[in-house]
Amino acid sequence: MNEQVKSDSSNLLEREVVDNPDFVTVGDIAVENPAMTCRDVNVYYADKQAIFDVSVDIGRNEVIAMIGPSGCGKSTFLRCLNRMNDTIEICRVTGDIALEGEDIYARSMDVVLLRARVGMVFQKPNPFPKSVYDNVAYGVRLHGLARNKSELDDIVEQSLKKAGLWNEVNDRLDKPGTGLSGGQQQRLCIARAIAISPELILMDEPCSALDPIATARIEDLIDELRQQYSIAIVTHSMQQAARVSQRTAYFHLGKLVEVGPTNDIFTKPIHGLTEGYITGRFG
Amino acid sequence: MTTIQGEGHIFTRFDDEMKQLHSTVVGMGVLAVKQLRDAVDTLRTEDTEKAHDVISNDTKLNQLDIDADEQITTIIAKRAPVAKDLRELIAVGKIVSELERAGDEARKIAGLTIRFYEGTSRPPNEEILRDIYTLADYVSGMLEKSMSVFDDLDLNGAVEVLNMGLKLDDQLQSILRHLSTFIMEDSRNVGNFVDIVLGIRALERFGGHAKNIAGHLVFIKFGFDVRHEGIDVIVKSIRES
Amino acid sequence: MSTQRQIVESTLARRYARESRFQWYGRISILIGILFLGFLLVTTFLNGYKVLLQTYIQLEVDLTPAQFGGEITEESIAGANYDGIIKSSLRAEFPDVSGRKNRRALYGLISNGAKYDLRDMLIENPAMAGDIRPIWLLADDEVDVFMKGRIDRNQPEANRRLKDNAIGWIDRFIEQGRVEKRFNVPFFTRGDSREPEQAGIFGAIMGSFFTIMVCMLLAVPIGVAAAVYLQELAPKNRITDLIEVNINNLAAVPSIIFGLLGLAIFLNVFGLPRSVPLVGGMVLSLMTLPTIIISSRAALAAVPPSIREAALGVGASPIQTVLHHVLPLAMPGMLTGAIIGLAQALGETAPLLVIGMVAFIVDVPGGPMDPGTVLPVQIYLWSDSPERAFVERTSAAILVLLAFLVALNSFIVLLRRKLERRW
Amino acid sequence: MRKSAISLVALGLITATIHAHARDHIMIVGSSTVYPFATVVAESFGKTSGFKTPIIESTGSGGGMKLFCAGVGVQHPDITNSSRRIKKSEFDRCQENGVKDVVEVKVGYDGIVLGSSKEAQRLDLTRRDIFLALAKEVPNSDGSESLVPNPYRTWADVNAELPAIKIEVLGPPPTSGTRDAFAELALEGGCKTFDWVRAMKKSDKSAYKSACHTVREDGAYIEAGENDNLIIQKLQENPDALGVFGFSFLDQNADVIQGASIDGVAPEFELIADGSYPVSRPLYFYAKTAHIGVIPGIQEFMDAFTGDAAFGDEGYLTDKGLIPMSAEERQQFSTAVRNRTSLSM
Repeated sequence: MNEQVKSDSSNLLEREVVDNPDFVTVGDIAVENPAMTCRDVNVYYADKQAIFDVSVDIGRNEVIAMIGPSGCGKSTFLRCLNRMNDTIEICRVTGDIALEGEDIYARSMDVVLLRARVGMVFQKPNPFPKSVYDNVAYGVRLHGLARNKSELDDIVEQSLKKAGLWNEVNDRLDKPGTGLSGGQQQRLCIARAIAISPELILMDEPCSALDPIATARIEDLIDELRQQYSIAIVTHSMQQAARVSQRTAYFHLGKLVEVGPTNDIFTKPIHGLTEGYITGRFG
Repeated sequence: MTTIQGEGHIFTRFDDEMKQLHSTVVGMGVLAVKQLRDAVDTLRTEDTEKAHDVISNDTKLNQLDIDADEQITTIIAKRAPVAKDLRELIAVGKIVSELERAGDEARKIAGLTIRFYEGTSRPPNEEILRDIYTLADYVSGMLEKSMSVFDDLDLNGAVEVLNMGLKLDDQLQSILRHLSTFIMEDSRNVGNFVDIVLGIRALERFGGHAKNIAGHLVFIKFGFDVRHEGIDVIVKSIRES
Repeated sequence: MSTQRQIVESTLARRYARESRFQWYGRISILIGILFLGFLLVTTFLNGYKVLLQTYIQLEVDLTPAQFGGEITEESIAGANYDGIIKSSLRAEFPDVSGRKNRRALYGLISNGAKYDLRDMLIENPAMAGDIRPIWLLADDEVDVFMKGRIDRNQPEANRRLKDNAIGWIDRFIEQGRVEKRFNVPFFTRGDSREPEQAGIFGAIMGSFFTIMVCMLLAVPIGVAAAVYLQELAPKNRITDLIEVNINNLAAVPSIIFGLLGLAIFLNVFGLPRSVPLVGGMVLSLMTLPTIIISSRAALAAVPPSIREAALGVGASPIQTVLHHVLPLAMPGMLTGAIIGLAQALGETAPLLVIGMVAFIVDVPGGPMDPGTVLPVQIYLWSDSPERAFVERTSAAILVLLAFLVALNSFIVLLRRKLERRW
Repeated sequence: MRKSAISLVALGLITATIHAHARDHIMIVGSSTVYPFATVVAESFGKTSGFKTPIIESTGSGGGMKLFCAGVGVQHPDITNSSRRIKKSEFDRCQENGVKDVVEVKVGYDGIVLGSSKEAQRLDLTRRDIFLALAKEVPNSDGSESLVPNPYRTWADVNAELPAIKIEVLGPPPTSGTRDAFAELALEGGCKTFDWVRAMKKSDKSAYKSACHTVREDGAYIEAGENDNLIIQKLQENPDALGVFGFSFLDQNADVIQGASIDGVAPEFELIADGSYPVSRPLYFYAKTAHIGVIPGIQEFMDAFTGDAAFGDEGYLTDKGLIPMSAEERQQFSTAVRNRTSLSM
C-alpha cells in the first residue's frame, strides 16, 4: 500500500512528499454525507504557495482535528473554510470548497452569510470589550435572528448553557466579557459562535492560551457540541487531537499527508511522516 | 534497537529511556536462556548444588521484570507515547512477563535435578534424559532467535520462530512416544516418568513464551495482534503490510 | 583565582552607582524642565495677574439738565456730549488748573473710553440724570500703571510719563478715598482696543472659539474618516502608499504654507472674506488634518487584530467591524490625536497672518462669519504695542490661552476616561 | 452628530458666499507704523459714528499696497496705510487693476529715534557719525575718493568726541518701513556730507544708493525683528547698545530709554513737529474712491481721521506719538478728503 514505510529516513520521506507534485493524501479523505467538502484546494500568499492540492471532507456531527508542525498550513486551510483569508489581500485560494454542496468561493456566495453559517473560535480568547450578554447577542442582533428581546434573551441563555458557562455568569451578564478568566472567555467566544446557530464551527487552536483545567472544560464542551454541530479544530496538541476528534488530518508543509480515524492515526499511522510527527521524531 | 526511522526522538532523553528499557529486556532474554542452559547442565552433571543456584538466580529475573515494568510505567507517564512507541511499550510489557515466566520454566528443570539426585530416590537413566536435552536446546534456540528479532525487528526471524513453535508440537508428540517405550521396557522408570513429563511440559511452555514474544514483535512493527491467529494468516498479513 | 562570586561582587558597586547616576540624570532633567516651566508661569503670572484689578476714579459728575440741552429725554441722553461732561467735571474738581497743556494732562486722568461707559450707563438707567452725583469712572492706563506701582514717583519728572501735577491730583483723589482698584470686568467682556485700560480679551476668546469650532467640525470628521478608510478599508497599493507618505510629509510642512494655501483657495478662488474665523478654522483644519489622520491611524492600528477577527468571524461586514468594534476602541487614541491637533491649532498665528486674521478688530465676533482674531494673535498684537499697560495684558492673555489649553486637554482626558471605562 | 457637523459646515459656506457680497465694515491694511494711529482712529470711529469698527491689518506698507491695488470689489481692502509715499510702480499697478481713483492723505510725521538705556551716556550724534558707524562701506579716512569696508569698531573711531564704546545698534530688518526710512534719512543724510559721494548721485545713481543705503553686516548692526518692544527690552539689558525705533516707543518708555540727539536736535515732540529733528518721515493713507458709498462709512472714517480732534495739534493721535503736520498741510489734506481729490502721478 505504501512503500514509504520502508524508508528509514524522515528527511527522505519529507522530500518524497514535498517534492513530489503527484503526492496523494494517504487514508480516506471522503466520508459519507459530508457537511463540507474540499477538493484540490491551493492557497497562495502572493507568489508563495501555502497549501497544495488539499482534499478532505468534514463529516456531519464529527470533530475533525488538523495537526501538523508549525507553518504546515493547517490554520491557513482552516481559515479558507469561512473565507477568513479574504481579509488578507495577497491571499488567493483555488479549488473547490463546498458547504452543503454550495461552492463557498462562488460569486453568488455572500461572505457575511457564509460566516454566519460557518462560525469560528480563535486561538486567543477574543471577547468584545462589551458585556457578557452583548458578546453573545452581537451576532444574533447583527443577523436579525431574534424577533424580540425575550427571544434574544432566550438565545443568549441557551448559548451560554450550551457553552457550559451559564451557571458561572448568569449573575453578571452585564459585566464585561473581558473580565472573565481565560477559559471562561474562550467558552464565551464559543457561546458567541453557537448563538447564531452555525452549521460548522471552526476552532483555531482554541486551548493554546488556556491552562489544563480550562482546556479540559473546552474539550468536554467540544465533545458535547458534536451532537449538534460539525467541528473542525486546529490544534498543536496531539493529545488533544487524540482526545476530542473522530478523524485526524496530518498536514506537512502545505500538504495533507494523511487523514483517517483518530484511533488509527494515533496507534498505527500509515505514513511515516505522520508517525514521525506524532511520536515526536521531528519537529 | 533501531527505530523505524533513522532518527531518534526530538527528546533525546526519550530515546535514552527506550534504550535503557531495551537493554533491560535484552538482559532478561539472555538471563532466561542462560537459566535454561544452566538448569539442563545440572541435570547432565547431576550437580544439585548448582541446581540450587539456578533456582535462586530466578529471583534476579523477577527483579528485572519489576524493573522493566517500572520503566514502562514511567515512560508512559512522562512521554505519552503514541503509535510505534506506544505499541512497543505495550509489547515490551508483555515480553518481559513472557521472559519472567520462561525463567520459571527453567527453574522447574533445575528442580528436576534436585529431585533426581538429592536424597535416596533412584535417578533416571541417561537415555530418558536425552530427549530433555534435545528439547531444551531447541526451545532455548527459539528464545535466542526471538530476542535477536527483538533487537533488529527482522520479521523473517519472527516467522521462523513461529514456525519453530509449530514444529515444537510435533517434537513433543515424538518425545512422548519415545518415553512410553522406556516405560514399557522397564517399569521401574515409571517413578521418574511423571517428573520427566512435567519437565518436558516446562520446556514446551518455554518454547511457547518464545513464540509469544515473536508475536508481540509482529505487533510492535505492524500494530496487529497475531497471538491467536494461525501461522499462515500471520505470514499473509506480514506480506500484505 | 577569583570565583564567580568575587567577580560579580567586585562589579556590583559600580553597577549600582551607574544606575543611581542614571536616575539622577532623569531627576535633574525633570527638575530643569519644571524650573523652566515654573519660571515661565511665575513671570507670566506675576506680570499678568494685575490685570484682574483696574483703577477707577470717583468723579462728581455734573448730570444736571443743562448738560442735556435743558431737557432730559431719551434722545438728549443718547446725544449728550459726555466728553464735555467729564472734562467739565474734572475742571470743577480742580478749578485752579489752567493752561492747555495742564488741562490736557488733567483730562488724561480719565480714560477716553469713559465717556462711552458713562453714556451706556445713562442710557441703561436714565434716572441717574438730573443731578450732580459721584460716579466711578475708568482711569487712564497711565494712572492704572502708577497705581499698580510701576511708575516710580522718585524718578526725575522728565523720565516719567506721569508728571508731578498729575501725581498730585491722584494723591488728592487717594486722600479722599476716591481711587479704587476694582475687578476688571471689561477685560473679560470686551474686544480689543488701542487704549490698554479698555482692551479686553473677549473678542479674541470668541474668535478662537469660532475658529476652533470650525476647525474641529471640519478636521475631526474628515480626519477620522480618512484615517478609517486608509487604515481599514483602502486596498494596499502604490496609490495608498503614496498618499500615506504625503500625509506624513504634510504633517511636517510649516504652518504658514497652509495659510498661503488657504489664501489661494478660500479667499482667491472661493472669494470668502478676509479676517473671518470661518476661513481661519478652515485653514487650521488643513494644518491639523495630517496630525489627526496620523494619530487616528496609529490608534486604529493599535486595536488588536483579534477583535477584528472576532467580529468578522461572527459575520460582521468590514464596515460593521470598523464601526461597531474598531472605532469605539480606537476612539480614545483618536481623541488624543485630535486634541493635540486642535491644541496646536489654538496656538497658531502664522497661517492666520496671510488670511487677514492678524488684524485690529474691536467688535466681538458673534459668529464664524464676523471678522475676528484669535488669542495667540491678540498676544502678538499686544506684545507689539508701545503702551506700557499692554505688558500685563499680554501676560494675562497668555494665561488665558494657557487656561484654554488646559481646559481643552482636561476635557479630552475626561472624555477619554469616560470612553475607556467602556472597557 | 457627524451628519449635523457636515451640514453645519455646508451652511457656513453658503452664508459665507452671501456675506462676501455684503461687507459692512471698512477693511484697512498696510504699514505697521501707521497701524497704532489708524487703530486709535478706527476704535473711536466705531464707538461714536454708529458704523462698524474698521478692521485693520498690519501688513507692511508694500504688502498693503499690493492688496490695495489688487482690484475693486468687496474682497479688496478699502484703505491702505503707508509709511512712505506710494511708488510710481504701485500706482501703475493700481491703474491696471481698475483702481483708478485713489485719495492720498498724509496724516503726520513719525520720528525715528536712536535710543539707548537711561543708564548710558546720552550721545550727541551727527548723521555723518551714524553713516560712518553703520554703513557697510565708508569713504577712505585718508581722504582719497574711494570706499573701504567699514573699519570702525567704536564710536570714538568714528568721531573722537564720542565715547570709546563698541558700536552696537539694534534695529529692524530690511523688510521694515522703519529701516527704509532710517536708511534714507539718517544714513543717506550722513552720506551726502561727503561731497564726492554727493556728486555720484548725478553720475552713478545706483552706486550712490548702494553706498548710502547699505547697512554693515559684520555684527555692529543687529537685526532685532519687527517687535520694537523687544528692542527696548534689550536696550535696558545692554546699556552700551543703541536701538532704532519709532518715536512713539520712546514716548511710551521715556522713563527707561533716552533718545540720542541728532545733528544737535533731541528727539522731542515739538522738535520733530517743527521739522528741526532731521530723521522723521511722513505717514500716509490711501483710499479707494470707488468703494465710497459701497462700503458704509469710508467717507466718514476719512473725515474722522483728518479731523482736528484726531490729527490736529492737540488731537488724540499726538498722545500716541504721532507728530502733527502744520495747520496749512492739514487744511490741504482735509480738503482733499472732502473733495475726494484723485491722486495722479
